[in-house]
Amino acid sequence: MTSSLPLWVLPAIPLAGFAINALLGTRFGKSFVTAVGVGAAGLATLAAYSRLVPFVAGSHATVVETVTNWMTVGTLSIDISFRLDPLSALMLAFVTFVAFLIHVYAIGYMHHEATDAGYARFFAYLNLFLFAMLTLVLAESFLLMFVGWEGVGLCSYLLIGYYFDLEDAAAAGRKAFVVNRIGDYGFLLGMFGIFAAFGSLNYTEVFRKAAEQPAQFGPALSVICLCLFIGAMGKSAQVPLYVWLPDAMAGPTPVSALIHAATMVTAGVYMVARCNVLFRLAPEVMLFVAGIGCFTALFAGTIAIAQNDLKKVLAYSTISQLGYMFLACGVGAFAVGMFHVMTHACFKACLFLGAGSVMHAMSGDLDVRHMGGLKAKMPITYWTFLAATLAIAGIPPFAGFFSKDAILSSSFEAPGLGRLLWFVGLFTAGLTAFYMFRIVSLTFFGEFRGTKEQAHHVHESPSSMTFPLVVLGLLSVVAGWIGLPAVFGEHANVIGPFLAPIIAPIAGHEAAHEALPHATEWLLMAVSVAVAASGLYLAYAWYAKQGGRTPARLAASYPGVYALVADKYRIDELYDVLFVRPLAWLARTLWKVVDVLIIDGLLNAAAFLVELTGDFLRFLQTGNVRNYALTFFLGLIALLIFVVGAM
Amino acid sequence: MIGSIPLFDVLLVSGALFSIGIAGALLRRNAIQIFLSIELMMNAANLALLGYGAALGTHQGQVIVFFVIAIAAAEASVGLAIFVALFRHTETIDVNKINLLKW
Amino acid sequence: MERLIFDAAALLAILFAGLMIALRDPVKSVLALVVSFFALAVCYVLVLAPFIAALQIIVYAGAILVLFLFVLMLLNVGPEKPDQDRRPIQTVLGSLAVVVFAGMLLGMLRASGSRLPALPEAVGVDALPDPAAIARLLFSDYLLHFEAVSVLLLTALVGAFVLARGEDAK
Amino acid sequence: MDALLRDHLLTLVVFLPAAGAALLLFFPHSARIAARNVALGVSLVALAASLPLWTRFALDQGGFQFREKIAWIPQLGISYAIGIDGISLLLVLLTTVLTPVSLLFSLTHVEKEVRGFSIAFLVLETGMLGSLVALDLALFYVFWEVMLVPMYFIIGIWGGPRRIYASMKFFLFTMAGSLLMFLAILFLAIRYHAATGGWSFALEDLYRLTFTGSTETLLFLAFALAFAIKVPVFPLHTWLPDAHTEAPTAGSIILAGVLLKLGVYGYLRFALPLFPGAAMRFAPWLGVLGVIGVVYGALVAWAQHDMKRLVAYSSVSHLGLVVIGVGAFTTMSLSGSVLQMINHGLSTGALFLLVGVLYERRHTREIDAYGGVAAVVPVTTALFLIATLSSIGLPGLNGFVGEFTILLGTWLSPHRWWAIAAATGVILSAVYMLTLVQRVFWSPFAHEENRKLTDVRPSEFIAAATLVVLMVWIGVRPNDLLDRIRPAVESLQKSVAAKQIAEAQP
Repeated sequence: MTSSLPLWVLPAIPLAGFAINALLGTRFGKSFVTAVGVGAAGLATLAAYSRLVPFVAGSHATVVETVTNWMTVGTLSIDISFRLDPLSALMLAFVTFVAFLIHVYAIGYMHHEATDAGYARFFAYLNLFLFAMLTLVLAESFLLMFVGWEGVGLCSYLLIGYYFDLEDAAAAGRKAFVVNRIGDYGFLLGMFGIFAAFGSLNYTEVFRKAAEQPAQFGPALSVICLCLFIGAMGKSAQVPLYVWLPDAMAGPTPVSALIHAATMVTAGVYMVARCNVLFRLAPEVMLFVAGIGCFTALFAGTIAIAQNDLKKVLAYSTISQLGYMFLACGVGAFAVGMFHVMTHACFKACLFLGAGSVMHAMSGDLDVRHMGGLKAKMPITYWTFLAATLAIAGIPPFAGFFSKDAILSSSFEAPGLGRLLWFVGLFTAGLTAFYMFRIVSLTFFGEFRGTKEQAHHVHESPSSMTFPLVVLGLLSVVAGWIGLPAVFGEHANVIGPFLAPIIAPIAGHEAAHEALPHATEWLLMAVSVAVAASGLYLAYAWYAKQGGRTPARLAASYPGVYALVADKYRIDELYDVLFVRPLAWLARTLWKVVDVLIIDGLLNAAAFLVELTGDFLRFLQTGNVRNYALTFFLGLIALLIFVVGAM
Repeated sequence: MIGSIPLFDVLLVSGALFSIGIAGALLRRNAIQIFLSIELMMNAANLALLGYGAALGTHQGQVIVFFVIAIAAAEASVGLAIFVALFRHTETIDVNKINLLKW
Repeated sequence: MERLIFDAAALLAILFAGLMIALRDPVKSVLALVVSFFALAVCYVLVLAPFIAALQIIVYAGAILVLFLFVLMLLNVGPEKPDQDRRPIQTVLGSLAVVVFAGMLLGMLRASGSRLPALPEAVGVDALPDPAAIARLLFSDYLLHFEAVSVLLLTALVGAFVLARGEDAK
Repeated sequence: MDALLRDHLLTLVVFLPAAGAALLLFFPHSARIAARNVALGVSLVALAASLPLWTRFALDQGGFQFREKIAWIPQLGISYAIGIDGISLLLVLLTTVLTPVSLLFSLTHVEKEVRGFSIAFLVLETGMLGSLVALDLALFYVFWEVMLVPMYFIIGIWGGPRRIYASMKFFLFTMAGSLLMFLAILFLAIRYHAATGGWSFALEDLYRLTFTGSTETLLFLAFALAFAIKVPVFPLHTWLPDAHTEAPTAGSIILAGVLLKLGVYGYLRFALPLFPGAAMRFAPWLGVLGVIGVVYGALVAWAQHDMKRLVAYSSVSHLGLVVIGVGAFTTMSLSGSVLQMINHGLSTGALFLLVGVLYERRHTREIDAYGGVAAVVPVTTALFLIATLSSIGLPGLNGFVGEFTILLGTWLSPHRWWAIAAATGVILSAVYMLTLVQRVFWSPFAHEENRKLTDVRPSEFIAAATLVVLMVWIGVRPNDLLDRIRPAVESLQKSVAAKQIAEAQP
């Protein structure tokens, strides 16, 4: 214990990297920036694992380390203190690792893209992001988590808007921040509620009080959980706050991978899992969470079918997968949700980096209609991409299968609407397999459909890019094996018991799990594999074999439906009409009418009245001194009369 | 034998002179004559002050009159200088014709 | 005896004051006022203020009014001409106001007449107040006022100079 | 000298700038460079002199420190009584920091009548500092008016195209308020005379007076109106966008940074403890107006085409939050409000400064005249972004601490819905500020004439960087400030509570 690094060092390393690159990066050139940026990420990863290894090997006891007091106002006292427990350890393990890989990837990816200044800026942002994410994960209080929470939001804003001179990127960055802020609003109110109810914002204290006297907080807790979940909806891109994520693809690819797949968007799930004690006391909110998650999964999945932009498809699939995670949380299987967070981080990062590799080869073109047949020219990218696709599609034994299957079986067991959620989830799994293999087919199979120059230019990416791909591809295969379902034996599932100190298995629920006959479980697994496989096959048959004739015919016969889906259900336009325009109109009206017309109008009217009075009174000023003298004298007489009268 | 004049008479004379001064100031149009009327009014006031001073057996009345005369001298010099300047501009000292003091 | 002198002097002063405002020619006006001031100086002596009487003759009649004459000569202002611009309201209101004012003064004097003291009787010229007493007062209790007035006079001097210098002298 | 520093430090700080202004009177008209250097030097010396206030401030005391009291007009009981508590300490330091910052910025940008500008600025500083330290109502009023006049000239002479209208509006608005306050001050002194037979304008004597019913209400309203105009609270805010927009950059910085704070400060120092009963009766109104201010200011800011006007309306929004904190009157919300005053001074000051950087080069404040300028002015962009983030309350920077404590404190007060409504400002501020960033610095490069824009000069950089450093410092170590605010806020609450009890039992 004494020899180990204090926890605060973990976020401090990338913060230092950020500071150095931001202040000095431009001056010393790309290699310096690389050394600092990647070095910081690597060091942070090493530091993290130096704490993780003894932790996992040891007793898994929660460690809280307080650095100093941050602020003390009235009854509020917030410490800067970090916490290492199984939940944060899990996050820490893959966040640092994936982030490090993405830093490595970015060396190759950004090399041609940027000037020295831009390069330094990019790595500075990445390091800042890592700092914020580590703060978020390791925080011991809600407020410190919020620091990281907003910090990652800021970094996503900066990174999305990295190509600030593109209208889309600039707008997307702002949109991401603003939509996240709507969620943060919920988070803030949730924190206020927590403080009002529990008198503290520290996890330890809040969760202890909640667990001790669950009945005491009653309805307030539901409101708190709802508010917190609104925060999670913003950060983790759930309906209706998902709109920022697809637009966020305007940023460079490593950004998409880092932020929008592996780490930041899962912060919402992490937060909900972190607060599982509270959420469990608010069953109606749990149902809401499950419902939103389930609906988001389906909704985003359908949009993904009709998109032609490689990264857009991945973005919608991310939203869809996040929906799965919330579905898991909503049915009480928080540990399963976290499991999916972890596996998803591996395969989705791999997919995004693969997409970046393709984009690199295609000179920035991301339209799958221009690709095809890249399998031969980019073998490493192809194989890793395929592995990750199979993982996300839920084909055993790839990582996604186990986590997704656990989610589906958890919802199947859940009381109430469980079966309905299960069915929707299952359908979405098929959908996922279909659209993912659709893009694989379009990208890697068949004939090349792009221009001559593109065809000439296509090449495999440099090793700094393929190395992370390979590592992540491998992880996409094996990461699921730590959470094997119960049918594989009593101790097959490692992750559930590991998380148990934080995410206590619900008594009744777990009993049901035990009670679920193995036969049923096998059956459920078989069904989901079958659905996924048929999705895969359909996509392969339609897009790789037929070259897309059937879907084209289908699209032609239902043009309205197709256009609606391809336009993402025109939700952005709907929001524009419902919220943005009315607010903008209100803003202009308030300014022009209330400020200028009414308030300033009244003022100017008052001023005009003074002027008018003056205009009349000035006729008394004849300019004739004798008049003045006479007036003066008359006044004197009046005064005399007054005085005499008084006597 | 000097003195023993009733204060009433002194004030009566003072009041009469003052009223004449007022009448001149209000009814004349010649700036010089208005000015003269004002001097007259001042003298009327002086008379009243001296009368009271004597009646109350103090020298303060005379001191005040002393100051009044000094101030009258200052006033006369500045006032006349203004008339001179004014006359240069307007070739008149008829106050009816000098009405620049309006809007 | 002194009663008679006071009445005569006062009558003279009032008479010439009236003449002053009645005459159209400003030069004659000034001269009428000089006479009036001389008569007033006599009155001053009779209200036991011979020092002021002397000042009246030397400063007022002698210096200030002569200054008026100088200015009149300098500007060569003729008598006031009958004017089209008669301003009847001014005239009527002004006259009325003067009458009311005079009436009020008289009324107030009458009302308090009985309570007004008589001037003390002074016997012989020696009994008149000593100018030295006034001087003492001036340079002790009223020193600050005295100095203020001297500054005022200086300022008036400079001001009159600047004003009368005219614009061409810039 | 030692004795001077020990016993009259506060006086020294307050009057140093005025002494500098007097010195400048002896400079010839043409000594432009000398004049600006002297002004900057004097303001820096004042800053240096004010630093011991920070270090020697005793943390455990709730009352006033560095007190001095000398009879001024003893016949009326008016005295030169000064002293500071934690609240005024921070505002004094804010003033002494922002003045050299503004002057540093103006070094290269004020061309007309440099000497006059420098004098006006230094007199303004003395006025502000004096208002902050005065513990005698008559003295306070004198400083309060002293502050007004140089600002009027700064806007009216060195301002933009509509400067006359703006300065007139500013002057009349403020005058209207302070006139009522003046009458109320006189009334207080007369009541004190009636009660005790002696005269006094000293705050601590007047604190002891108790009023009831409509008298208290009227007096309170007279004070509150003067301060509400200065803050400005919602329907009285329209002078602010005009004044901010037309004022020269340095004027805007001071106006937003310090002058507005004096409204809240006056409320906390005078209106609240003098008339606690009425203040508590009107607190709900205050809170509601604050909430309206937050939302209204944010929305209207969003609709602006003019950079400075946008920042000006954002001030309305931010000050609305401060007002809510005062209205909620919990320890937390009050501390937050005081802290937020400092934060707003720094962040809005920095925003005005950086907008000024662009304005002085392009001579337009129209947002549409820019676009994509981040490519040519990267350092300005970075600084502006940090100031923006501070302004929209990003954790880790100063704005968040204030915002959070105000909102949480308000949530814990009986007026929970204020916090709910005001927290929407979190969203709205992101909307309008990021829109500004996007349209000015980001987006495709729109106008070729912007190609020639030069990045910040060293003097501008130092000025802005100072503010940025302070932002980070407060964001990371808010306790340094909160420790100084706490005793003052607690003693304020205690005195209000005690007086309320006294009023309840006549």
